[in-house]
Amino acid sequence: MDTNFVILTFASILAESAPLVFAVIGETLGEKSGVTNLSLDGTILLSAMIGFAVAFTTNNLYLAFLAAMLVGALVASIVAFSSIVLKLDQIAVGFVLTLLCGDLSTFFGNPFVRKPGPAVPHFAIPGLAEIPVVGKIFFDQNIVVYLSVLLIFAAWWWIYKTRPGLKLQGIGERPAAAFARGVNVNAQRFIYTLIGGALVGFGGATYSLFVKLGWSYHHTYGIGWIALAIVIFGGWHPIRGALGAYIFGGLQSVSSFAQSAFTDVPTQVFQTAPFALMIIALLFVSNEALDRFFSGSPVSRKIWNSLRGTPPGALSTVFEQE
Amino acid sequence: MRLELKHIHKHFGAVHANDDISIAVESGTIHGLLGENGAGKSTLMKILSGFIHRDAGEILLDGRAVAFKNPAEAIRAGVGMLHQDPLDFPPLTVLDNFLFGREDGFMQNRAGALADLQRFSRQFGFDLDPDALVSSLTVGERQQLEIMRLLSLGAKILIFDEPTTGISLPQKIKLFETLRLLAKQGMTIIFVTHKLQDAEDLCGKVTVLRLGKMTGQVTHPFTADQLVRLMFGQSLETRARASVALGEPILELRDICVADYRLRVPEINLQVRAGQVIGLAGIEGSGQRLLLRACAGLDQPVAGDIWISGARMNRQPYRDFLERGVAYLPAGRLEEGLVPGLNLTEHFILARRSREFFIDWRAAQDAAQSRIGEYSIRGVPASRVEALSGGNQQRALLALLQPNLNLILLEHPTRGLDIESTMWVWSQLLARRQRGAAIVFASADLDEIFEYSDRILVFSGGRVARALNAQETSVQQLGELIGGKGL
Amino acid sequence: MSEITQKPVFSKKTGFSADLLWTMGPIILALLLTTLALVAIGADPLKAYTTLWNGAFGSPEKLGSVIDAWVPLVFCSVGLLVTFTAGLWNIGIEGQIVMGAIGAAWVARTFDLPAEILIALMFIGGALGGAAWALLAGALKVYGRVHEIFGGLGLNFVAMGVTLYLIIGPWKRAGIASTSGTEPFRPAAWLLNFPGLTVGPVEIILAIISLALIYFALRGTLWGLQLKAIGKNARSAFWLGIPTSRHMLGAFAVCGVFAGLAGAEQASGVWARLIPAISGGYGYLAILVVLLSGFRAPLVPFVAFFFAAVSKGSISLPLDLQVDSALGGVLQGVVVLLFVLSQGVRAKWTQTLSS
Amino acid sequence: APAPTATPVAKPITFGVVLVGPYNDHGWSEAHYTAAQYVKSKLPGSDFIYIDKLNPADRPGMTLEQVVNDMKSKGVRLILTTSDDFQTDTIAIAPKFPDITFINASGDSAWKDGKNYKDIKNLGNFMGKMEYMKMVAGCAAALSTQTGKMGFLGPLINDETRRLADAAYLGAKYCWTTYAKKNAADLKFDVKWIGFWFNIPGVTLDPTKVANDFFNAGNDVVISGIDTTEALVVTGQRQAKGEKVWAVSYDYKEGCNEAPNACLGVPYFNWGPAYLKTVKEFQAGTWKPSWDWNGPDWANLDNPDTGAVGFTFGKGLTDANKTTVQQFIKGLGDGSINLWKGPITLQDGTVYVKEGAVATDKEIWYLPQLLQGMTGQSAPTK
Ligand SMILES: Nc1ncnc2c1ncn2[C@@H]1O[C@H](COP(=O)(O)OP(=O)(O)OP(=O)(O)O)[C@@H](O)[C@H]1O
Ligand SMILES: Nc1ncnc2c1ncn2[C@@H]1O[C@H](COP(=O)(O)OP(=O)(O)OP(=O)(O)O)[C@@H](O)[C@H]1O
Ligand SMILES: [Mg+2]
Ligand SMILES: [Mg+2]
Repeated sequence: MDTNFVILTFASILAESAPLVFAVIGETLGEKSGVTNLSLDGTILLSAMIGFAVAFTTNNLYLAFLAAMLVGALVASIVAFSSIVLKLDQIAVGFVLTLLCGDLSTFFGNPFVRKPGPAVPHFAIPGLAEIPVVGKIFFDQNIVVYLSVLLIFAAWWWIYKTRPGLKLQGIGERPAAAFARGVNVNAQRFIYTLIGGALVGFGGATYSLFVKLGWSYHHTYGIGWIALAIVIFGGWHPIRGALGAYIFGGLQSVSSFAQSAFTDVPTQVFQTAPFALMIIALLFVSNEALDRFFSGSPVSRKIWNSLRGTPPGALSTVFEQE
Repeated sequence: MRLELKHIHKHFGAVHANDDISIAVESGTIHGLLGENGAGKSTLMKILSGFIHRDAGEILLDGRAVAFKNPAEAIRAGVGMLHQDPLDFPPLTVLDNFLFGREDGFMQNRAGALADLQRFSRQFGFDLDPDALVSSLTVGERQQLEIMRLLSLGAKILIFDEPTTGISLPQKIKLFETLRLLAKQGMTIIFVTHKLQDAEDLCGKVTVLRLGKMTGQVTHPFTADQLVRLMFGQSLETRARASVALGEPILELRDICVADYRLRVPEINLQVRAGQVIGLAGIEGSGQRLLLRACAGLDQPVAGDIWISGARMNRQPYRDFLERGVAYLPAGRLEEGLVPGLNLTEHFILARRSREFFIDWRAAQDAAQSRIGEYSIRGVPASRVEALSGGNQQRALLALLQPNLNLILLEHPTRGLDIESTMWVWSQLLARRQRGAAIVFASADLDEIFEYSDRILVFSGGRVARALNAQETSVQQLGELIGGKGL
Repeated sequence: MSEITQKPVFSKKTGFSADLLWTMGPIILALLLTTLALVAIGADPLKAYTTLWNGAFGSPEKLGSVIDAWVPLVFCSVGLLVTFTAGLWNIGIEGQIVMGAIGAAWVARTFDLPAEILIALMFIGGALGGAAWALLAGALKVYGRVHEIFGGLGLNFVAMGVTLYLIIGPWKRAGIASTSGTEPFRPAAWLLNFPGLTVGPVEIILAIISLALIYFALRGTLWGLQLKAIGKNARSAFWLGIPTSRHMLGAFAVCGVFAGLAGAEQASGVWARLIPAISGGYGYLAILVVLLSGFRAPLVPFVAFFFAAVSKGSISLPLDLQVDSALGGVLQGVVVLLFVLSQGVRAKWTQTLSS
Repeated sequence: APAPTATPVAKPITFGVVLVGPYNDHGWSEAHYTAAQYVKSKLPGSDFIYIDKLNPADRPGMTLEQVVNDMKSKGVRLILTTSDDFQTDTIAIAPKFPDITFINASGDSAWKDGKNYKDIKNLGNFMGKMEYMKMVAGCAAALSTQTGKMGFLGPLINDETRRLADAAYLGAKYCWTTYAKKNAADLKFDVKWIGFWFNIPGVTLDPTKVANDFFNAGNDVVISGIDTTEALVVTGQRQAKGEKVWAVSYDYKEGCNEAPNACLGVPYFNWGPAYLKTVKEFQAGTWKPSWDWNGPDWANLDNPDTGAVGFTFGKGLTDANKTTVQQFIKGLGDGSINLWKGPITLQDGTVYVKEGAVATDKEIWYLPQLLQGMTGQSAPTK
């Protein structure tokens, strides 16, 4: 393997993981506020389809991304409404939406299958792109990729550095306490779920307008579930979540190289590998024995907890003001 | 700030939780609010602090009428409340908690908050690490943090809802010092409790509630007897106890060590004989629950041996404990005892020892009906348990116990119950004791411990004192042990 | 994650007409919405619905194919009733169907026996395959604390990988290695169909027996009541002396058995070989069926029939009208979504009325 | 008013077409769909109905038999099942529907000399000799590559796909050595299989991803062998970034449209004539089962009414190279170039066709491995 190949592969992973990053950060924000939006797989499909359809008909990428975000927010609003207002099971609603949005994308996406449409244009950042190695990986991409990287740090900054971010942590951990401090818990949850959904939608459009350009049936099937698992893997932390997305992207690259390296093994086995690894990763982050082991001393417990990440204390629960 | 509550009313369905309550508190004083369980103390304070809305009445601050939509408004107006279980964010740091709710700009003003925190800490002599997680603090320390937070937000009236329940004696002394200091600085303090001693020590004036009504107001100096009469209508007498001949040893603990992730209590030795009642005293969370669960087979002790009726039970499954006539009554009735969504009949079937595979619903319903009568549960066989009142839930739990038990372990058996229910629960337990059961119970209520225990095991600061003979122990002694003195 | 809301569909207090309103409302609204969708793509809604109807009931063969879909839906729904009762989201059911099919395929490929015995063995093999895979998800949940949604989902993809591995690996067809499937089983391994139809008596009877069995087991046995207790509050159930871990694993296993039966039926009765995606998506669809049934066994066969008819009927849409058959899925999804939402609205409604 | 014609109007006929992918996939399935429309326009009174996406991922639980039943109920008596994926089912179903005539495109069950011959009265096969157009594709790729490295994006591994990959390699090697005058050993030809005819997320490798990986690894031409157009789309994206990369599309005459400038050309199927012939024979009652392996019309590759396969030149091919490729085509057509002439050596080193011999149809159809000089898997497992 020559260095150029390695550099290009890293650049590819960064680019191809961009939609996953949007989805993971979006879901992380929603879950941090206490609402699980399980519909991701369907939302991504539907927003990818709408994004492409709008781009195809209007030739306007801004409109396309906007439409995709609206779709994501709309689906999320159903989840938010049903859990916050109607106090329904978030999982049931999310699951139904997963299937429904998938079918909607097929039904309405029919006229757009395999049509050539506009794509997010490549945009090398002048100057920076010429830096050896780093330039090629980070600055020879397009706006959407830059945004995905910016989003990671913006989300981190928002959650851990700003006052609204502190509130966000609070409403997910202990809504009653946040309420006592003047936070309108349910309104905030609604907003974050919508923003999260919009980001997921943006991720969907990133597929159909860049990473997997165009639209076809079940264009992004399965990726939403991966995103949900990565949120857990990332311990509800945007930077670790993004890392999870990049690791997944890397795994996919490995599986296409592995075909040449392990000629005895059917290719589909490698395609399955990320899912098996997902289980193993979840097993690792939620393992009781490891938990006990590291809880022995306060120091190791602190390290372990920061490594593992704990779910927001009030995740998937309903907040009712007395 | 001068506070006046005038003719406050609050209904919860049929319950008239606050019935025409009027209180006036001058600034710079500590006002006590006393009452038995369910008297309406918390309700009144929640109304004052904006958590719930009154049905009728007036709240005046310095003569100005106010109506708070939510707690944040109350704080802005200068009213802050400290809850019994501090309403904070355990997974966040001390500084984050302190910051939360301060409205000064978009970014987190950490430097400013830190300076504030340190200023208050110096003022009261508190010592909190700003970067520590709140989950690693004691309840006392969390109260300190809340006090500083509310003061930093400009609170002039501070409400303390039973602040002494979960803290150690030194912490209590520290808290009282702080409260006096606050009063001296002109704060208005309302101190909710049902501990007579605390009220005597601290409050210049005390209002007593009973069943939602105000039964009286007394000013310093007052006597405990006065208060008791106002709280219960008459002064309580301890009834003479029927003596029971002690039988075989039922439970033996040899060098047991129980632990969870934050607490470790080593070297517990105890022998309990049939007919004996052991009270576990101590601040809540000092290991009583861990010990009860270990004895019930629900948790494994870290070290030592548990013997039940002559059999070593280490690492035996929970169901073997059940087989041996061990029963455990948890404190969280709907969380770890009853199954919300199932009705009484279904509970009785599930608790049955005989495990017939097919259910005869008609017979089960009849059996449930008679059990409901026997335990005077207010409900029908088809009542879902979550629809029962707390006292009736406790009755239902008792009704689920097998008839012939050797060892009954109870956690706060009468918490939240009224006097009548409390008496009834104990009459049931004492009857079982007559039949040869041994009883081990934990309670936060020292009176209950004194009244019913033969021996008392005191938990404090990660240690357990040698079992005391209840007859030979004074309240003073016990209080000191709980507070960590002489252990 | 939150508990499953198991609100009864019909409450005793309110009248039958109110129940009817709250049940029909979502269905009518769903039809309205799908009509809108049809108008949006420029199709004639009336024609579409007639096509859908004729596609499902237009001929005996078509009715047969509806029942063909009804059978695996009922098997899976029956299994899911058990896991839902125990409070478990067995999304891994798709993989369990696949493993059932693999189990049945292994039997069919390994033994050369008379049809009756071979098919019985295939169903047993399928049941075991499904149960084993379900137990894996259960063990991940009970011992590994991996939420069953993610454990099950991951295992679905792994099961798919295993199928593909078998089809293009050890079980590949002589000369060809295509993902389209293994060599067809020997005829003794084929389920008997009614003449001219694609469905036969064995699987229908088996499905009905399964449904009845589980209905009575959940209603009339201690096991069913214990599962219910676990589903509503596992801690309390454990306190009551119910072996919660064992029961949860048991619930997974039972669901796996029925999913496995569905898989065996697909392998033997529909495809006569192992193909990728042999689950047919019936597992996911069955989750919707159970949700729409309000977790009530007696409603399952009817809801399953509705779903089967929509699924099979919608295939005529592209043939006759060039309308994408995903309309069927849209209709199913919208109905369930609106039904679930209407339950919430109804609860809120009665709450406001009473206070 | 329709012009009076000499031939009497035949009685109306509706035939059925079963597509494995979407009818609008710009690839394999669309090529079939186009052929059906060709028949409709050429044969008055004829019409067709079709079902697309008939595969377990897109239409879970839907069997070919149900579709056949459905079509039968609409009066259809001639059904074309247009994928290798349908061969097994078509063989199984045909005997159950003796009154319906089946054609399985790309199958070999009606080939008396073939390995999979089944004597079924109502089942025939046809297929185009795509290998020649793949040779042309390989040639165009070899002439265009700057790095000497090209990737072949394969679907699943079977006789047909090996045959086509090998043909592409033979064409590439020939043009690389003969026209570009370079050393055969310097030509790198890497084959990666995604696992199915088109992308099924979670089941197959993602062709978008594989195409990108090809380019990352230094290949500058990707030859697509799958039913859909991901390779071309990716190439277009990378070209827009300024990279010097190209793709050869597959299956569908208009297959260059999604990224014209990145496209060297499309070897495509022109199923129309075969469809028309079959429908006419069926109508006339003269249809008999046969296995037709139809070649190109060398005189005019793009004649829609004649050859079974063709090649559309793409804008990505330089004029000079286009001329060379045309020269190559001419050679193939007049027999002066025969790439099936030995020696042909398999990947594992065994000589498949001896020096001087020419591979038979059977040898070509059932090519067991990739060829020496190509890298990639020859068989799914050993
Ligand atoms: N949110 C509520 N809904 C219904 N009833 C309530 C609610 N809160 C309190 N109550 C009822 O109001 C009465 C007064 O309760 P409150 O909590 O004020 O008592 P308390 O004096 O604080 O008792 P304790 O000493 O046990 O804390 C009780 O009967 C209680 O059951
Ligand atoms: N609600 C609970 N509270 C406390 N501990 C629990 C609870 N549920 C399960 N456990 C713990 O999990 C462990 C396994 O639970 P469980 O006994 O249900 O196992 P089982 O397999 O059904 O029983 P056995 O193995 O004895 O047949 C027990 O040791 C118990 O301590
Ligand atoms: Mg209270
Ligand atoms: Mg066990």
